[in-house]
Amino acid sequence: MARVGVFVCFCGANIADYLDVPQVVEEVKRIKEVKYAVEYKYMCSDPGQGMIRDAIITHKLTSVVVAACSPRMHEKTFRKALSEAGMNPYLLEVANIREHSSWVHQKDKKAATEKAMDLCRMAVAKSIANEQLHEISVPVTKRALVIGGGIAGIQAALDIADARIPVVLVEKSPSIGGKMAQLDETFPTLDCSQCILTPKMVDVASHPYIELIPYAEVLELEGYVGNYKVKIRKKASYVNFKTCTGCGACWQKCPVKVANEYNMGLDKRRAIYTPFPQAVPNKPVIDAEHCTMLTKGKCGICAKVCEKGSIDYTMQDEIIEREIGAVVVATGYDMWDPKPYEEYGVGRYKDIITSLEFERMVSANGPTNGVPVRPSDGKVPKNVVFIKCIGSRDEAKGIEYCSKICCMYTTKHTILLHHKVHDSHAYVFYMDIRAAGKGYEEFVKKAQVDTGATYLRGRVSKIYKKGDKLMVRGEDAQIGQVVEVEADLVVLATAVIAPKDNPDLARLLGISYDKYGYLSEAHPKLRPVETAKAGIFLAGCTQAPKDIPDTVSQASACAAKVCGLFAGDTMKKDPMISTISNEFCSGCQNCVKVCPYGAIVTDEVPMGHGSKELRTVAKINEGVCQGCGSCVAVCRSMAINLAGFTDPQIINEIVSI
Amino acid sequence: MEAEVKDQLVSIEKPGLIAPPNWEPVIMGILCNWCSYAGSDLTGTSRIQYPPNIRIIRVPCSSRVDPWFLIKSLQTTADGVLVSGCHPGDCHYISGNYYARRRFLVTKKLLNFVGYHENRVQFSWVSAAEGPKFAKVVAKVTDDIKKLGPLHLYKKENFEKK
Amino acid sequence: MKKLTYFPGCSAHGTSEEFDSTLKLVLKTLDVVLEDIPDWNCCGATSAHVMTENLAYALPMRNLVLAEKLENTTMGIACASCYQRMKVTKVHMDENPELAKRINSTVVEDGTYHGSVEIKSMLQYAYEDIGLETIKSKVTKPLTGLKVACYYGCLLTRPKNITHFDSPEYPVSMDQICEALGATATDFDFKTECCGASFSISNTEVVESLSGKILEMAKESGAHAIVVACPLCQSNLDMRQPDIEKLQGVKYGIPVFYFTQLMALAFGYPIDQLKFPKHIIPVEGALANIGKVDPSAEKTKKTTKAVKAESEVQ
Amino acid sequence: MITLGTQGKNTFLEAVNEKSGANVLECYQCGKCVGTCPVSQYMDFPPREIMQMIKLGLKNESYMANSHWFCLTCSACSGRCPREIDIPAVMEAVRHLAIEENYLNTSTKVKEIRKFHEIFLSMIKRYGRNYELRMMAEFNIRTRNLFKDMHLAPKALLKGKIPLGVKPLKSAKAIRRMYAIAEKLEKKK
Repeated sequence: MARVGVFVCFCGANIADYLDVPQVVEEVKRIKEVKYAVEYKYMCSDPGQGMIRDAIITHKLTSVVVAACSPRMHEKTFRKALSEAGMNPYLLEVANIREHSSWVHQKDKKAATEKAMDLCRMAVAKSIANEQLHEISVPVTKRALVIGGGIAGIQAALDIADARIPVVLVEKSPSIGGKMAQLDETFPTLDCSQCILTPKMVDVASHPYIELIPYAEVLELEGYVGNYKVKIRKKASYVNFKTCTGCGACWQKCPVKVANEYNMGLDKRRAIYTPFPQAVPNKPVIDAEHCTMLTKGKCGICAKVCEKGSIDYTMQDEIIEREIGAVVVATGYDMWDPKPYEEYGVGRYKDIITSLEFERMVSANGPTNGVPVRPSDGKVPKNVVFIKCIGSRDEAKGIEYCSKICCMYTTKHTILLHHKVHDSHAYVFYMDIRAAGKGYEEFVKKAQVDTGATYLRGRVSKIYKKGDKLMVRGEDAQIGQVVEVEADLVVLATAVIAPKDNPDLARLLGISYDKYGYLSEAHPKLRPVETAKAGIFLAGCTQAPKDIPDTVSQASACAAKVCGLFAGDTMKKDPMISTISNEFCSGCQNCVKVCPYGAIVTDEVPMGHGSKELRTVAKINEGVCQGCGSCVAVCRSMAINLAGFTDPQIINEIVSI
Repeated sequence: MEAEVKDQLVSIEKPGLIAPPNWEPVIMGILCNWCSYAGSDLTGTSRIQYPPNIRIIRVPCSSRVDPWFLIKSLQTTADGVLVSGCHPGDCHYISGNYYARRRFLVTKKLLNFVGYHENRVQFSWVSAAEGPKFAKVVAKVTDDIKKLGPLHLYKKENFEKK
Repeated sequence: MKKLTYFPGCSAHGTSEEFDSTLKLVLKTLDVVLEDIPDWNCCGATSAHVMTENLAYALPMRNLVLAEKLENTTMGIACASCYQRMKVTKVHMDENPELAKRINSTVVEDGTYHGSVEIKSMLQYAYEDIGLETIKSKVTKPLTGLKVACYYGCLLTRPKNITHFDSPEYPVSMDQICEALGATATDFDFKTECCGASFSISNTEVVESLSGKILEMAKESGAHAIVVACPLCQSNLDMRQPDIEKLQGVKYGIPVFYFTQLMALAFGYPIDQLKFPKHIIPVEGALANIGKVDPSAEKTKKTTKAVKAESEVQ
Repeated sequence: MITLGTQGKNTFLEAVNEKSGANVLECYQCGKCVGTCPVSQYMDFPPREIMQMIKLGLKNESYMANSHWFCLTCSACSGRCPREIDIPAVMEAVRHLAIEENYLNTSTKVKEIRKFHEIFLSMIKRYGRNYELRMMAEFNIRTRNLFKDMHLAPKALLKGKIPLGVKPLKSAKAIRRMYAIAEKLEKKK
């Protein structure tokens, strides 16, 4: 026989003012299972919890109902109180008489009281069917996978590794460093990007807890939080990294020249190459697409000149597996291709370049040794026009959103231009200046006042060629006049877009992405680094456009999350998950189909006791099940139930009023 | 066939025709924990008032809602049922609310066929941020059910007997 | 032998008679027979749509209805403004049957509108239905050495969602046709800038400044002549050129050809059939370049090739 | 100075949106249209400003502006608009509304433009086709500017650029009927 205790809360005046609490208690007492009912000012307070603890013991209660605020508020608090009294915490039910009654029916005390009574009846009825539940603990593999070796991936990897947790860092290109390694100086402090990044890159390579796997990609992820297994393809580098010393003889001799991605194709690299001098690891790889030895079987010079004999043209891609407990995705971003801007003559005029190309030009280790030049004739430009929002905030040609960083990097570029070419003049066409950030507005002021960049408010309408100049026409809305700037060089602040292979990655990881291809966080405000899938976290621009400070903070946040996840040897998990009884399961496997997490697998059990014949039944993977209950509703034979929300519990609620 | 269905419809909805004075309907609100229940909490915290007829049951996800629950409610205690979940695409459990939606449409057809008025059971999307919307939805449903009249004139006594 | 419904437009019998007649020559060579819309009326360009919505649709509507009486599936239109008015009407009618019914009621005696006839500008027809290869094959006197700036104006490629032809910013169809004829198309930036069109009578100073800019850029691009596919553009650039020269104090002397005139020329028709005397700006100077191979031509050719590549990419 | 907040609902905005099928509210004032528009420097208010005026519900100002009369409907602006707003349609809507509600911009330029279009339409009404020479003549007479373009005339006529006659339509009355019905439709609205 069930013995229920009901504890009704005044919540100060919040509940007591709008419904008649004592009357509720009286009404509840009339339910025959209720052996004890009492009201109190603040049930969540320590004395309040004390009342509950005492009552449990003195009245030998079998379940407890607290009628107070929303369970989303204090369920945990009261569960704690129960377990302190030696009672299974899951024998608690909360009747939400504040959010669902006193606060929303303030003009009708009678109705509110009635409703409160019903809510209590429902809670009581449900609690009668409650069962003892115990937190599930799943073992954890304390190793993290970080996908992407940009600043986000580097930061996350270092922070996790510093907590003595092993990290596997997978980078698709031959070196880590990402976009930040291509930058010259960074806003708003103008400190040298390379100088602050390269030490971190070296740390990654030398860190005892980091396994760096460059020139590789993730193929497959299976398992569940704490117990993932990942397949990684190591692309053939045709160079034996163990023996290679990175002396550079090979790429100095290599006869094949290819456009250099690192310098945005502004100069050439060889077919065997390291992306850039400070590359980590500083070992070359052979670009199989262009190497004549691999394509035509002719050449082989690099093998000849390599003293260590590290070149191996027969090398194949290699698939490796790792056991991991958590994943940090940090695949960064791509730059939008401005080709659709036909009215600007993009693609027809050499002297229209993108901001990343400009960045490479002004960069000390860039193709032009830090001096911006006109690609058409190699002259140093005097008048440079910077155009913002190329692709950003442009539904017609690009994407709707604001790329967030263009305002600032363009400001930086005007200043860099001034530093490199003193007698130059920068014109900036903008729609808005978005300089929200520490020291950002001051930085813009610096550009406008100290270096005298001319800001014109308007979107450029057309660019056409006149002699060797580019005429840039647009409205300056401040004076309401159409202006034309005679430019030597035009720099387009192209939009930040999601990496094009993000959707594929999201599919293989089992996480969701938005219409732009950015990976989706679990909650836009309160869970910005988690994904909806437990144990997978997001760092940097792969989630949305960000500047470096934001990226680094998010990466560290991911690290904190991973460390938290790995705090114990096992992981505690909410017991409110599905359970299947083999007796009733007919093996129709509807549940297998509907489970959003693939948490249900099939299993073979004997037909009957001792019988050799086997039949198929469904089996829940406790670690994976998130407890949505989809399977329960589709189960024809009612073999499945969802702990905490069983059919008896809910039916009790329904019939109780 | 047509005629039969009509008859059934009348016979089941008939009790509704004799609504006692100051009768108030009971509406069973089955809400998913992550969106609609949170939304209803928000309605409370923002003190938005709505009719007191709804009795709320919390389920983890709208896909947990078994047609049985709707039928049972209408059979025993409720004059109408509101099921509410996350907006399509926002399901906390990735795709649960899609299952819920399909299942609900079928259930509705069935209930219709056996003669329940289509407004007896209703479905809505309410996100955790849509406090005001939840109030609106409840107001509308309550209004619809009031128009339809009672299904049960005996539920209170019924409970006492238990 | 192909058949094509033909809407000449008012100016075909007036200011752009040379367009009309050379077009017929060219199509004769290309074995296309034109069938005039019986008793067609003015499409209302460029005034009807300015003053009233209904007439703006009604006038073209009548022609569309009459055009459907002929079997042909396609109607070719010489004048760009007529082309645009008709196409706009067709598109809007097909999108909005309600409106179509209302407008049809104004011309109901002439028949009912079904929207069965496809509308193309003559440029589009030459480019899509006849094709560069066929055109090339008919060339007997290639225009080698002649550098032309192809000027499309506003109406042939804009608005994109109406015309669905070539690029609204940097079209290349006419350039490619001219290159098929052996001429060299220059990298000309004002291909689709407006010449002032409908203001040619009511607001001449606007026309003069706009057309002036176009002439300037054409010269800039190193062209001997401008090629057009629109009577309004032609008369604005040709007839007004002396005034513009006076206004700006520069001597352009750039003749403005209809692309059909150049085609006819390349197809080997004798000069005296090409109505050159109708031009205000004498053409002889420009035509003198034909046959002359000038070194820079090669370079420009490359650039336009590059441009073609671009356009094909998109 | 303009006082805002005195009028209630912005019915002008609604009217323009309804007639043009565009949504003026989408305009975020980037000004790309202004730099694009070939005639913006002749307008009292360039397109961007007209859009803002519509948003603010400045009906009179928008109607009396010469902008919508100068718009050539060349569609360059809409082709480049980042929000794909059909600006020519908006201009046309404002113009048509202004005509329907008889707002008359009295500046000579607009008067001339308007006169030209009226003559043009009357030509079609009379002949079913356009009669260029006569049109020019009438235009010059009506705008009291007899010798406008006269220096072109001899040359043009001589070269047969402008024909002396026009081949009128067989069923010119079909056109007249069309005019009648169309005008009726206008009134109905």
